[in-house]
Amino acid sequence: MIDLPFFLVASLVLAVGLFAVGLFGLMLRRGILFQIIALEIMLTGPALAFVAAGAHHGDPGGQGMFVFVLVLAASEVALGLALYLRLGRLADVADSDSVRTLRH
Amino acid sequence: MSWAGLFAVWAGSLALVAMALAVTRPNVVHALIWVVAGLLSLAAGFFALGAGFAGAVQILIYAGAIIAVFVFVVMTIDSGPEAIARERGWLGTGWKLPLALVVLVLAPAVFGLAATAGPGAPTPVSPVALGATLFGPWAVAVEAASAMLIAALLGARHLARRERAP
Amino acid sequence: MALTALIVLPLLGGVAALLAPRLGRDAERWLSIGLLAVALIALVVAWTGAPPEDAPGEQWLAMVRYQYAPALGLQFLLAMDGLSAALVAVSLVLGIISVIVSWNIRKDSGLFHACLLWTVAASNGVFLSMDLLFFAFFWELMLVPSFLLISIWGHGDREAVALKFLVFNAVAGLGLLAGVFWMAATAPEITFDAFVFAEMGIPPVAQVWLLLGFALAFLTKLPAPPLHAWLPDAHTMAPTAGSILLAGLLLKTGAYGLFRFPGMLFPDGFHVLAPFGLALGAFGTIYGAVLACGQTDAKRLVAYTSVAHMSIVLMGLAGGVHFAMMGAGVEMIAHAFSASALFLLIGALYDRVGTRDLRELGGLMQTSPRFAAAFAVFFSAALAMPGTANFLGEALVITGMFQVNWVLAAIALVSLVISVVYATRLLKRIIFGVPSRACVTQDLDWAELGPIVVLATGTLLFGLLPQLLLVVLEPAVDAALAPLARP
Amino acid sequence: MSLSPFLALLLVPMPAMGAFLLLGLGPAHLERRAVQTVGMLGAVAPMAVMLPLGAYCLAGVCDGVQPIFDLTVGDAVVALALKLDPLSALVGVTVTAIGACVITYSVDYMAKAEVPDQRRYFALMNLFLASMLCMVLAGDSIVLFLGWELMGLCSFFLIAYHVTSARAIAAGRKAFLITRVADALLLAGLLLLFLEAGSVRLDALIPAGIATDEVRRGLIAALLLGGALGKSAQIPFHTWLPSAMAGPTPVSALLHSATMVAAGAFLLARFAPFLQAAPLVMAATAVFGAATALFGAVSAVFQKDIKRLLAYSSISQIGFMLLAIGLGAPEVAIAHFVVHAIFKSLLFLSAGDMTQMARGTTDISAMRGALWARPLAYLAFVAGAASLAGIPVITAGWFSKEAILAAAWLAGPFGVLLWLVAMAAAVMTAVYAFRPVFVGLTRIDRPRPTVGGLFTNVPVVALAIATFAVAPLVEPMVAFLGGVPPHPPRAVELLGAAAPFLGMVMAAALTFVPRLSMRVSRARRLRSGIRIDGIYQVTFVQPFVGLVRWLTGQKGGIADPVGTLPILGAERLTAAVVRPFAHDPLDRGWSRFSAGLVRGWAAGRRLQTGRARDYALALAFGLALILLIAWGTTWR
Repeated sequence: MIDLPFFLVASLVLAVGLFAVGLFGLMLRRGILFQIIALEIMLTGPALAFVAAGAHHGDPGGQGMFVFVLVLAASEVALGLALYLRLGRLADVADSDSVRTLRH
Repeated sequence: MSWAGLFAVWAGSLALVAMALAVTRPNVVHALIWVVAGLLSLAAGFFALGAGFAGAVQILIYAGAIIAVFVFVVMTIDSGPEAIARERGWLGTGWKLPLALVVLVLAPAVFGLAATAGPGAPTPVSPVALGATLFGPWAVAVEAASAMLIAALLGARHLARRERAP
Repeated sequence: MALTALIVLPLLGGVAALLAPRLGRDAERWLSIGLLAVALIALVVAWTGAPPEDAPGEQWLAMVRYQYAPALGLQFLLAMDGLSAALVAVSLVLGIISVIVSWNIRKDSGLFHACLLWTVAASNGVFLSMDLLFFAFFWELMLVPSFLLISIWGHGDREAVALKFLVFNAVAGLGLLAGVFWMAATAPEITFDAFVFAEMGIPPVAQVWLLLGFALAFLTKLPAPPLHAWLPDAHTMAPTAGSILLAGLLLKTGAYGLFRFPGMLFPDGFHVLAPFGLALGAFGTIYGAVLACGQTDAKRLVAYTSVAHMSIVLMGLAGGVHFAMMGAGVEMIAHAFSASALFLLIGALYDRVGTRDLRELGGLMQTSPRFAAAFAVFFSAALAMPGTANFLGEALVITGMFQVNWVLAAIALVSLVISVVYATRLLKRIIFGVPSRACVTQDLDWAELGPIVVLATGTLLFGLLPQLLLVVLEPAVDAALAPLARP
Repeated sequence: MSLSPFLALLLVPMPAMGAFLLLGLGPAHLERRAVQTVGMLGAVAPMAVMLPLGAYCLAGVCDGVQPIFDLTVGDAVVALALKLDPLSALVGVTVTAIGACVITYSVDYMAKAEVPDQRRYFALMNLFLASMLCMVLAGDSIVLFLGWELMGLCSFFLIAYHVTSARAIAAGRKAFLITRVADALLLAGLLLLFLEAGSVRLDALIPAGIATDEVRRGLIAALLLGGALGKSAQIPFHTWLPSAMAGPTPVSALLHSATMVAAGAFLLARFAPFLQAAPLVMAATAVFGAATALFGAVSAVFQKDIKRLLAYSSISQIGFMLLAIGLGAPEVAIAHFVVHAIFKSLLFLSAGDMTQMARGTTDISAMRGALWARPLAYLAFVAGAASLAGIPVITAGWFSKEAILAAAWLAGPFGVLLWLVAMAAAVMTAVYAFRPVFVGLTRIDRPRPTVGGLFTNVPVVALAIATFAVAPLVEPMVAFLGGVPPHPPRAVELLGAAAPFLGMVMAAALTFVPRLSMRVSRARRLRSGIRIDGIYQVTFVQPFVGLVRWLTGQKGGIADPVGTLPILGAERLTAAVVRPFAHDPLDRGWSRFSAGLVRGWAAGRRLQTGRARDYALALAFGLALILLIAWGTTWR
């Protein structure tokens, strides 16, 4: 089996953990805001993994990808919250279950 | 064993705990605060890994800007006591299956990766190298990313606008 | 060339007639009459033209052959001999008469005249084409316009009756089609030419089956008793013009088929099936005559007389003797005249009085003598009174029957006697007696009297001066009998 | 063609035919006077043409054939022609003469009818005259049969002249039907002869007929006899003549007594040489003749209606003619034909005139006192009756009847038996002849004597004179026809002479003795000709009507059974074939499969809840799965 440095392995495990926590949050919470937050948390998982790998290989690509993750997170939050606000105004509801159909 | 690596792992695990707590808080503000905490500890981990630019950007953009937007949005909604009570109500139910699935996801990752632990230390990557790659071979990707950001900007502005015109 | 005009002219004329009503009042009527007149001229031209040299017999007056797909053996072959010339002439004349008679039909008269012309065209096709594929095609084509004629302009429950007519004849047509295709398949190389089939030497057993198939189609159209059920209904419900065409043309195609093809293509089959034909004919004359006596509707009565007369034609054709065949040919023409005239009169009566029920008619002698005189003339024709062409036909058939078998002659004579019963019944109910309340107010006008005079001269002329007709039929009968080689 | 004298033959029937065409089918509108003149001309002109021809024939040149046209049918040559020979000349003259008389008489008789009816009457009478002349002058079988049948047609239309009376129409139809049966037999005979001879000319048919084998000759002769019996209303076919009296009197006078009815005798006389070659048929003719003579005479005695009496009388007299022909003496029969034509038409015309006086009823009792009421007509009737009964020496009837009786006597032992029957018939003839005469004598209150119009009296007087004038001519007539006048032994002749007087005495008894005249009027069965009419009705007419009603489905059955046979078969066939395929098993299988799909689809749709959380759940589940697989594979 190939050997990876401990920090990399640990970081990767933590990355998966972060992703899992985010996923758990997404599955658990019915509130749309919380789900958006959970999404953000999920994103930090890969960010960590990228940076750890970059660090392990000494390749700036890791941090580059981190920047892209960042950009993605930002645009995703913007749209998510905008939709949330609109949804709030239309159906004044915060619960994602009640928004079943696209018809609103 | 390098100390930097160790410190990075420690910071990462702190972030993991904070995020876990953020996810389970019924009160939105508390959740946001825990998220900020987690992000900051993660930034520390980046610094430990030698990814200085990443850490700085994490603090500035991620924790500062994105979560700040969250705070603004939270301010507009009434996260009063009944909202919290409602959240607590929803929390009570249905957490067994997600937890089981999360454990299912974690188990192979942890056991699979754990076996491969070995020596080695993170090598720091200077922002100069990063800048060279970003605006070197990755220039197209950066432009695409900026286009996406503009699109997100317009989308958010359009969606969040109050309908005035009928 | 003139022969093709005989078919193409009415066919295209039909299409033109469809559009003609727009041109002006009665445009389509004059168009039809004009076209049929031109067709008559074409017939005369073809008749008097030089006989074709490549024709396989000497009785052919004119012939047109155009191989448009030799590989598939498809060709357009028309040939005319004495009998087909006479029959085409009769059909054209009757066509003109039926146009004149239906002068007051207004309901989409464009289509009406189109159907008339198409029926004439199709029957001309049957009488002329010696290519069996085209023969079968025209045979089926005839049904469509007549079906339309009956179902649109007829009276009473005309749709059901028209359908019955169509189903009867179409299904029977399958026998003909089967025979044609079987022969085409077994021919040395694929062809539908009747002349080729004649020399092809079909095995006798096959000939019997083929003749059965052909006979099924021809006997239904003749009509012979078991297959005649469509005729009385079709006649009663058809409009006057329809009845004339039905009696004058369609019935003759069946007889023409039996005249032309059995002798020429299936001589052995003919010898085997002739006795059955004779028996069927004999039964038909008596059955038709007896049924005619019991009818209450005038047109049904005349329809059943048609069954009786055409069964006598069948006996003549199945006899295979010179006199009988000649008699059959003459009877065909005579019956065309007399039956069409009777239908015309009854139709005219129906238009005036609104009923064909014999029980309600009567007293025509007092109110319109000309009508009564016309009825009397064709009453004597229906009786086969000497001096009418009908008598000549039936006398010749009976002479032939004496040569074949005297019992058949006796049966034909009995049918002659029964003809008195139904003819006098028709006359008594319509002309004699006290004028019933449904009596006729105005007499025949010239539009109706013209056709009657034409038909009357036709009947009496060929009755008193028969050699006009016999000279024409002579070669055709000789040629038809040659292969049968019976004295 | 050479302008042979016989060309005139063609002219004989022409005027009558012309009159028919003009009156019958001509479109022009004619008034009463014009109709009558055309009718008269049509009748008289043929006589004018025929007389010179007759004279020409008398002058010796008497055997010519005038061809009309000929046509070839297969190998046989059909040559139509008219023929002049003593037989056709004599009969031709008689027919034209009688025709002229009757038609002139009918001008007056028909005066009251409206113009269209008169026009129809004269047209048909002229057509009849033309067709009779065609038959008489025919040189071949086709023209003969043409005339023969046309006469039948005219008789139908003339009997049914009173179109509104159902009885007249029924009588017409009956007459036409029965004569048509006889015509069918005649046609068969002529066609068989044609097949033998290959030509239609009489002078070719007769030798060819004689030349054939015994059986066929007998058959053809029998057929010809059948034809003759029918037209001449002899025994088996006689029922139509009495009912034919429904027609107007002139019609009965011309058609149903003098000319048409006797055509049968003429036909047999024309084919006499051929018949003599078939002895069996000759005997049959004689027997039929004698039987009919007797039966006719007996039935006539009991008649109450003068016209029916005269009808039965005609049947009886023609029976005499057939008897003569059967005994091999056709010339005598034709002589009797001529004489009978004269006195029978005289009787009819005078009776017609008397009925005019008795307001149209033709009942004998209505003739009471006719001597004073209508003297001229009555006297003419007496003259006719005398000739009918055969008063010796002075009347022509006696000579011709005596000749027949003589011929019967001379024909050997079998002949004598027939002579007896004939004698009985002769006596009976005298009885029925004089009964109406005596009724006429009975006195009634003094009616003013009236006299018919000019047109009525001229023909009646002419005929009356003829019955006496022709008497001496009978012998030469027989000679002219080529026969030898028979002379029986004196005693037989005296017996013949006595018969009429015996008859007169019996007639007087019957009329004047009340008891006897009562018996006469009550003999209904005999009066209706021992109900033969009823027998025919039951044996022939009712079964035929039953068959017609059954076949046309009026008696419950399906109409036109043979016609609907194929239809019923087809319906049953399609029902049997089509039913199993109505619910197609394959088709049902597919529809079930598709139903299953639809249910599955619906279930699938429930998965899409629309809630984000569930999708996250699915995402997680999928990720877990992948990682497990990844971990599993690396494990090895």
